[in-house]
Formats: sequence, structure tokens, C-alpha cells
Amino acid sequence: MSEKRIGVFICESAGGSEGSLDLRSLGKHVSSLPEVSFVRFIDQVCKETGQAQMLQALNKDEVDRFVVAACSPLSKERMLMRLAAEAGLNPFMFTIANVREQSAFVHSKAGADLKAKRLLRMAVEKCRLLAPAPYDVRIPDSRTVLVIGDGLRAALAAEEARALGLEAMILVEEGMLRLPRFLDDALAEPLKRSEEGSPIIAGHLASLDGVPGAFDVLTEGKTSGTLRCGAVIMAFDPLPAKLEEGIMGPMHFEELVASGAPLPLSLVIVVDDWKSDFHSPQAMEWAMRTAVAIRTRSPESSVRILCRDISSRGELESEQLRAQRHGTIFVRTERMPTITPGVKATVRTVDPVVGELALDADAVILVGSDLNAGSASTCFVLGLAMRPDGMPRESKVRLRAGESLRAGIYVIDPWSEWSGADVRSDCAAVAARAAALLLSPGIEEGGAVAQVEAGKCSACLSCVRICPYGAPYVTEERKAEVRYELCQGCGMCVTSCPSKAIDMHCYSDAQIAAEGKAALKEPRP
Amino acid sequence: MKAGSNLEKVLRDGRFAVTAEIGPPKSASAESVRRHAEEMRGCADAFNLTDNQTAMARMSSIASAVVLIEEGLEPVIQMTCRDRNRIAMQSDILGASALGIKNVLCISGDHQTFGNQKEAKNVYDVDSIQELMILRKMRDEGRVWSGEELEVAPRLFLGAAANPFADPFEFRVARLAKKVRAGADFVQTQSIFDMERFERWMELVRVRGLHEDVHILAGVLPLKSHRVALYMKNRVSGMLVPDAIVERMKAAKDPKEEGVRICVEQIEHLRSIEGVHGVHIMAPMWEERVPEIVRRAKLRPDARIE
Amino acid sequence: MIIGEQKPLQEICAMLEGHQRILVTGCRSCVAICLAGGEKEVGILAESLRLHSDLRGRDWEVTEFTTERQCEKEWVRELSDLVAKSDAVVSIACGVGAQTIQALFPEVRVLPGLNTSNMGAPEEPGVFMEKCGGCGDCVLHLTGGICPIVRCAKGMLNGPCGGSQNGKCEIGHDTPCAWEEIYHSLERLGRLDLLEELIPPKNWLPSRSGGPRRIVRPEAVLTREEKEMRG
Amino acid sequence: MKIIGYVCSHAGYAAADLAGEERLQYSPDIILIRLPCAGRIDVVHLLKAFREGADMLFVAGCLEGNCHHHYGNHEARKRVDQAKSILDALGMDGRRIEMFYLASNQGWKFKEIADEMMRRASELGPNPLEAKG
Repeated sequence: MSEKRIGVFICESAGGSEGSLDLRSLGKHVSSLPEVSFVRFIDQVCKETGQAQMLQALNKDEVDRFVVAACSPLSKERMLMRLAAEAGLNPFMFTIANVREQSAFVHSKAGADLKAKRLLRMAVEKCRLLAPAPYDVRIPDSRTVLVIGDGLRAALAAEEARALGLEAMILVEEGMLRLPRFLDDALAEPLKRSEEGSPIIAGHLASLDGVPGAFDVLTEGKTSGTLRCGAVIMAFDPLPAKLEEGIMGPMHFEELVASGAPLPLSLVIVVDDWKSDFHSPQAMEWAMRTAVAIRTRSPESSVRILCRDISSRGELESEQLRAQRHGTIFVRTERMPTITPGVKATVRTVDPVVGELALDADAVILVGSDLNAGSASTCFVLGLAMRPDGMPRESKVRLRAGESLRAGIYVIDPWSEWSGADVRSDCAAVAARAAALLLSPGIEEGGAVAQVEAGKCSACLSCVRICPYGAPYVTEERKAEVRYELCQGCGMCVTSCPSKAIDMHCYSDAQIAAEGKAALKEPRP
Repeated sequence: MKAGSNLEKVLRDGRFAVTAEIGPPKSASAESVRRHAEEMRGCADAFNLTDNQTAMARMSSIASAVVLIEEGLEPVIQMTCRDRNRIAMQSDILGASALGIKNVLCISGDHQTFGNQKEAKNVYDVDSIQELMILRKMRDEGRVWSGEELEVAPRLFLGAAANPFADPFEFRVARLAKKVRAGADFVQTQSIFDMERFERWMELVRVRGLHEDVHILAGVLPLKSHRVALYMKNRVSGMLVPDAIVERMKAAKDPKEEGVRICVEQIEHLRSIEGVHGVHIMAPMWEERVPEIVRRAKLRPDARIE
Repeated sequence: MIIGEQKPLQEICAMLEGHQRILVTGCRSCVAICLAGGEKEVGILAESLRLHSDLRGRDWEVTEFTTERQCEKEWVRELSDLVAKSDAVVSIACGVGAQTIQALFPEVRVLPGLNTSNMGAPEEPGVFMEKCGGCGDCVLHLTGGICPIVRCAKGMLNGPCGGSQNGKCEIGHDTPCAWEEIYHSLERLGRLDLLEELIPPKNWLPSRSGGPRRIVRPEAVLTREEKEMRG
Repeated sequence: MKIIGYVCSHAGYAAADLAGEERLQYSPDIILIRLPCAGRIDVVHLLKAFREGADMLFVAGCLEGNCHHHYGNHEARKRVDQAKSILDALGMDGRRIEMFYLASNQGWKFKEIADEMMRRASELGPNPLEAKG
């Protein structure tokens, strides 16, 4: 292996305001390490002047990689990627020794000095094993969003996307959207615009290839064909439950409310979460908000909510309190109640405390996890993990709402707020996510991604099964490959591969081992 | 007459047959077999000797049967598929026949993991239906399974087991039919507690006319205690014990008496079912109570063999 | 595929007592896929053995190699140099692999690090079920595509024994009753009539009872002349 | 003592950074190796570290049900359990390695983990390999 040339930068303010690190001796220590070409002290790495100094040094000394002893990579990594690129290096050819937050700030002076040396040694050892990582900044090829859905949400998402400067197409099995009959003005107008502006394709998704910004879609059904789009939004409405006299789904109830017709005097809302362990907070929220709205509008009516789990957590807790203050009765039942339809529908169930119950109601609303077949089949085609109601699992709901597990595929959860205006804001938010992708100057891909050594692969599918993002696939040569455009760099495929055919950039097995070795080499304190 | 056994005669004559079970001892002494013979003498038309029941090594059923014959009682030997391949099976049958044994019950046998030597290698060269086929061929054609002729054919009255309480329920009657076609002359059922299911099964048996082709002996088992009832209900695969019976045993002041009473009631009921030609009483480790059950159920078996 | 399971670590360590230069070898075929003996497991076992040696001052030298298919001589020959430097080879391929190594390298101790269990398939990730008993005379056409020879604890051929209840086998409630499955499979296929057939005692000759089995494909067999011609 | 924590970027490493911001002091014997996700950890890494003299190891990932990569923390737990059983089999005490879950805003919890590992280290003593020299 040819000699590596490593430049080391030590940030003068890494010691913190306390100045507790002996940076000079740190510099002396690191300069003796193998393959280190130079050590430079930089006044402040995060300042422009500091970066200019670093850039100059990198250009002058012809190093092919560098190490920075400063503060946390979590805050400095992106800045240093840019710097590496400017210096004509692969943007991942550097490592960081976090001698500030993880040494200077947390240990006594003597301990911190020793540990900083260790950390820097580890960073150098890891740096020696770096290899240029695949990296691309790809300009999105298409600014079209394909909206797959069946009703209100699909129409709104398409319109919101168009409002943000994207093109939108709507894919719906029947060739027309199923829209509520009664709409307030806030919704009617954008819907009309959407119908005018977004072409509708009759059919369903048969396959999707390509990468975010350039998906190739095959549709089947009434219209079979191919199309190109940059992003996909899944925007299915909640399914109406099977309707019989006195029983309705949420959409129908919303229509009833919007129509101004008299509201039922006694109402039972069944939140159907018995089918599986799946508990939909959104369905519960819908039920509670509906209860409050009804009691506000007609205080003489009675509302009961039946569900398996009546203890709400987080923000739902305040919703529940509000509903209870408005006189909503919560009934816990351990199995799906039986509902007898009729002008007076009857709901029979067993309360674990009270025992058998029979509740009469003018109307029963079924809210819950009925399988949306359209959504489920779309999930299947896209390889997305599904909830029991057929909706795709969202990527970390709280932090990346609206994103599915697959890059470039977005999701509108049908169990969003019940009033029309809020449905719209949901759709707008998701459309904005798609716009952020497709209108960006470039989609960054690569870096710490997994890579297969085909010769070692047995096509056992371990990687395909474990990847949350659908990045690995098996080629026609029957070898696994990882689409780095989709890889999020978690490394689970690397660990699970029984043939050790996968490794990853920036966190290779050899690097992890080298860091461990460097950390442990020194005689114990 | 296929074998000319007492059991065969009783069944042929249309009398209600009684058989009872004797578990051979874990001993090289046949003393307990003789004792049970004494206790139950005159109570049944024939006595079943289990074959390493629950996969525990015990005195062989053939040897125990010979002891019983010496005592003047008629044995039914059980022969499982677990412990011998087809060669050993046929050889044992020839020997048993030579020693005067006429009734054989063909069963697959409890899996060895129930026994006290779980690590044993099981045989299962043939299954219980194939065992019937082999034994029938020996008797009817005077040949071993491969076709080679025997000098003297064994005279056998062939039995099979049937479990109306195992699953799939729909297949249980079809399986009985297969056993009949394979050569079963009589059938002993698993212990009956769930009378309702048994009657449903018998109905299906009658629909297929099987009750006319084979003698069905209904199995009964007197419960000794509430604990035994629970054990049978929860731990024994292929056994259905209704809660009502468990409750009766639990509520009883004298559970042993209650167990006998339930058993007697069951026998009386079973006797009234069309197609049930007898009862098979299983009282493992409680053989001494069998005479009382037989007496109280007003069964009048004409006890001994000549 | 062939399903196996590594022997307990202590057992492997005990077998290795008295040896010093140890080659741990796995296989990229079945045992890799059933997560028992691929390169990853070779790495873990080798590292465990090194740790064992360090802890007890044994001075073991442990090397690692994973063959493409340990049942084939051509691939096993790749081990030549490593075997020459070893006094024991731990094979975590199946028993076939271990024997192939021993046959090719008669001078070295070959130790099994894996218990070869059965021919089966992954049921779900991490769960492997026995599916085929290799009886040499397949009956799946009679049993709705479910093998009663190995999936029934008693290998019954004429229907379930009396211990079948609620779809479970009498030997344990996590073992499905194969005959229950066969019944429902044939029910779905509309072929319950097949269950009425009396299946006679099976010919076990093509099975283990016929001695070690040897399959010959005449069209692939080389005559003595051909062997000579091809060197 | 020599203690290595293999920590995920999103929770373990970030929590340690926060502990730094908050100046929560812990032993400098604790060194972190940053992983993209706890699910990246492999049994071999852990065994190697023990062989090279680590006294204690831990893996820290996101809180249960909240893993940035959905289930990487569960994968990590399985690896840690496997390593524990190997250590036990070799007579090295599986308590020398532990799995922890925390969130990026729990600097205090990172300090607790660090302190717990130190406490356990003093209970179990140094890596037995050290005694051999």
C-alpha cells in the first residue's frame, strides 16, 4: 500500500475557554505518528480565516487526507466536507478528534491531556484507512411529483405541489378522485384548481425504479404506461368503513357535519385497534376531537369512545382531558365490539371492570385500522414496511414527519386532523418536503455508504431483509449490490452479512478495529 | 372365527364386551401381573397389556400376556411401531401366537420424548395402519409382508386405536375407515370424557357404516382426583376433558368415589349409543377398583376362558 | 439447504486442547446462509478462540479461511498452504465439508465445530425448520406438498396419530402437526381422496437403511480411458 | 481502566457531546468510538477489543422504539447478548459488556452510564489478560 500523507490541524480553541488542554504537547505527540506529514495550529477552525489557513496548507503540502482536533464532528463535519472538496479531495477524506466536548470539558487537566492524545491517535489511525467514498451531487432530473391516492388528500397534495412550482400528476385506480360532497370554501377552490391543473392517470403503481429526483414509474390498470417523476407522494384518504344503517366511517361523518344536517343525539365512536398491536394515535385523536366538536355544537348529545387503550400519552393526554371535560365517556374494551346496525344501532362489548355492555346509539362511527388496499399494494410495490392499516411506516415520525423509509417517497397520514383546513396544511407540509428535494440545486448522495464485494456474496438476502431503506438488491448476476443513492449508512447490512461480503465507507471493519486498537495501545493510566 | 379368542366370540355373539388394562411392571418379577389378574378375574372378557406405555421401559407385553394366560385370563397385547421395525414385529407376532396370544392391538405408540429415555432412537419403520396390513397378511395369506410363505400362519384378532378427540376432527372417521380397510377387527377409543364430541363422531361413523364393519370399544378412565382430571385436560395431548367434569371432581367430598361414579355413568350412557359394542376400562395404577366399576355399571361379562 | 448449529464454545475449546496452530474454516454455501459457518462466524469463532488462548496462556495461533464450497475438492485444495501450517483444522462447514478436508489432508486433525442437523429452510429470519428427510423416495405428491417423513415426529404415512390436537404435535406445542397441515393442504387442493388411500409399508432401501447412498449420473461418469485422456 | 463505548452518532455520541457542554465530569478512562448506528457493531469488534486489553465495553444506541435507523438498537442488543454469552463461556464474565439506550438530549444519562461502567469495572477488576501481562 502506498504511503498516505496526513495533515493534522489542531484548533487553538479546542481546549475551551478554560484552556485546559496542553495543545503544544498534543501537537508534538501527533507529529510522531506514522504517515503524519504536518501539524498546524489553527486559531479557530470554524472561522473563515481558520478555514483559509487550512485550505492553504492542504494545497501546499499535497496531503491526501487530514485530521482535525477540534470540537464535535456533529457540528463540524459538513463544514469540513466542503473544505475537503475545495482542496480537491474526496469530501470524506478527513477524521475529527473531538478533544473539546469529549475531553477538555469533562475531565481534569491531566486526564484530559492524556485522553486527547488517545483521541487524536485514534483519529489518525482511522484516517490512515480512509478510502475515497462514492459521492454525487445530482441535479434532480424531474420536477414532477406523482401523487398516488384516492380522494381529498391526493387532490390537495397535488395542488400544494403545483403552488410550490412543481408539476403534479395524480395516479388513482378508478381514474377519478372520490371527493367529499360537502366542502367548505377553503377546500373547494384548491380542489377545483387541482382538477384543472394536474393530469389524472387511471391505474395503479406497478413498479418504481431509479433514484430520488429521477424515478421511472410503470403504471398498470386502466392506463398502462411509463412516466418519469422526481418524487412520489402517497396521499390516501381514510377508508370509509363498511356502511350499514347507523354505521359510518369518518369521511362520511365529516360530510354529515359539513352538510349542516342535524347531528345524532347519541354517538358511539369505535376506535378499532384490536386487530393487532397497532394503536393509531391519529385515529384516537380524530375520535377525541370529533367528540369535543359535537358536544360543543350540540351539548345535549352523548358521545362515547370505545377503544382498547384509553390511556393517552404525550400531547394526546391533554386532548383526552379536554374530551372528558366536554363530557365524553371513554369505555375500555378488550375485544372488538359487535355492532348491530339499525336506526338505533347497538354496540355490544365487554368492559374489563364493568362486564358486559350494550350501548344504543343513533350513529356509530368506525375509526381505525381497516386495511386500505390501494395504499397496501403501493407499499408492496415500493418495498415499504406497512402498518396494519396499509399505510407505510413513517420515518421517525416526530423528526421527519411525512417522509417514508425510502428517500423521495413521501406520505400523508390519513389520520391527520379532522377539520378540512388542517388536512390541507398536512398536504402542504408534505408537498413542501417534496419541493425541497426537487428544487434543490443538487441532491447529495454517498459518503458513509455500504458496498458489496460481489465475489464474496452468496445472495443470501440477509442485507435485503435487514435494510430499513430498500437500498440493497440482488442483481441479475445474482449478487447483492447497494444502491448508494438510497443507502442511509446505518451499517446493519455490514454486520448481518454472514459472508462478510459487505463493508462500508467511513466506518469500515478495519477502521473500527484500528480505533479500538489505538485507544487501548497505551499502558493503563 | 379369525382367532377364536374369547373377545372375538363375545363380540361375534353381539354381547357387550368389556376389556380392562393392565400395565406391566418395571420389574423382572411378574408378581404384580398375577396380583392384578387375581383382582380383576371375572371382570372382563380380555385384558390389555400395554407395550412400554408412555415410552417407559417395562416388562414386555408378550411376556406379561403369557403370565396372564398361566393365570387363566385372556390377554390382548399391544404392539407399538416405536420400538421395532417390521422384522421384529413379525417375529414377535409369530412367537406370541405360538405362546397362545390371540388378540393384538396395533398402535403407533407415544413418542419417546414422553418417556424416561428421551434420547432413544425411535423406529417407526411402519405406522399403525401398516402394522395392521402386515399382521393381516400374515394371518389371512400366511405370508410375511415381503410375500414369503409361513409354515403355519398366526391366528389373530386384530385391534386398532381410534381417537375421536384428536384433530383434524373431520379426518378422524376417515382414518378409522382406513384402519378397518387395513384389517382392524376391533377398535379401542381414547378415554372418553367429552360425550358430546364422541356422539358426533359415532354419528359420522354410522353414516359411513363403519360400526357394522368393526367392533368399537369405547374407552373409559376413572378419575382418581381433581389433579388427575386437570392433568388429563391440560397435559395429555389428544384428550378432551370438559370443565363440568373437572368441576365435579373439584367439588367432590370423596373424589375417588366421584371418579368411579362418573365412570359408571359414562359406561351406562355409552351402552345406549348405537354401534358401541363394548367398553375398554383403563385404570392405570388403580386396577383394584375395576371390579367395583364393572359391578356398579351392571356389566355382566362371562368371565373366564376355558 | 443444510442446516447446522455451532457446537458450544467450551466444547470446541476442549477438542483443541493439545493443539497449537489452528485453522478455523467455514463455507460460503448452506452454513453461511443458515448463519452458522460463513466468514462472519469464522471471524467470531477465531476471535473467541484467540481470547480463550490468551486467557489461558495457550499461545494458540489461529488463522481463518472460508472456502467457497467445502464439499468440493477443488475448493478445499485452496486450503493447502494454510493446512500445512496447522496442526488442527476446526471446520464449521457441515459434516460433508469436514470430511472432505480430512480426505484431502489425511495428516491433519480435522475437528467439527458445527453440528450438522438437517435439510431445511429459513422459516423466518433466524428460524430454520427441517423440511426433508432425504428418504430417497419422495411422497410429496400424496401429501399435499408436506413431508410426513420428517415433519411428523413418528413419520406416519397414513394420517395423524392420536396425539394431534389443535394443529400441534404431541411432542410439543411449538411443533405443528404435519398431518394437520397435510389435511388442510389436500383440502385446499380438493384432493382429500388421497388420504383414503392405504399407503403400504415404505421401501426404506433408497433411504439410510440401504447403507451409504451413492448416486451415479451415467452421462457424467468418466470411463478409465477418459480419465487418462483428461489427466 | 480502559473502557470503550461504541456509540451511535445520533444518540450516544450526541449525548456525550451534551454532557461535555454541560461540563458533567466523568472518568477519562472512557473512550468513545463513533458508529453511524448502534446496529453497526459486530461481535468481532467487541471480542477484539477485549483481546487488546479493554476492561469494559459498552454499546449505546437510541432509546427503544426511537432508533434513528428504526431497529439498529435492537440489532445491537442482540450482538451484545451474543458477546456476553461468549465471554461467559470463556469465563470472562459477561457483565464486562453492556448495552444502553439513551437520547441525544440526555447528557446526564451518558454520565450515569460512564459512572456505572466505572463502578462495574472496579467491581470486576481489570481485564484478566492484563494479569497475564
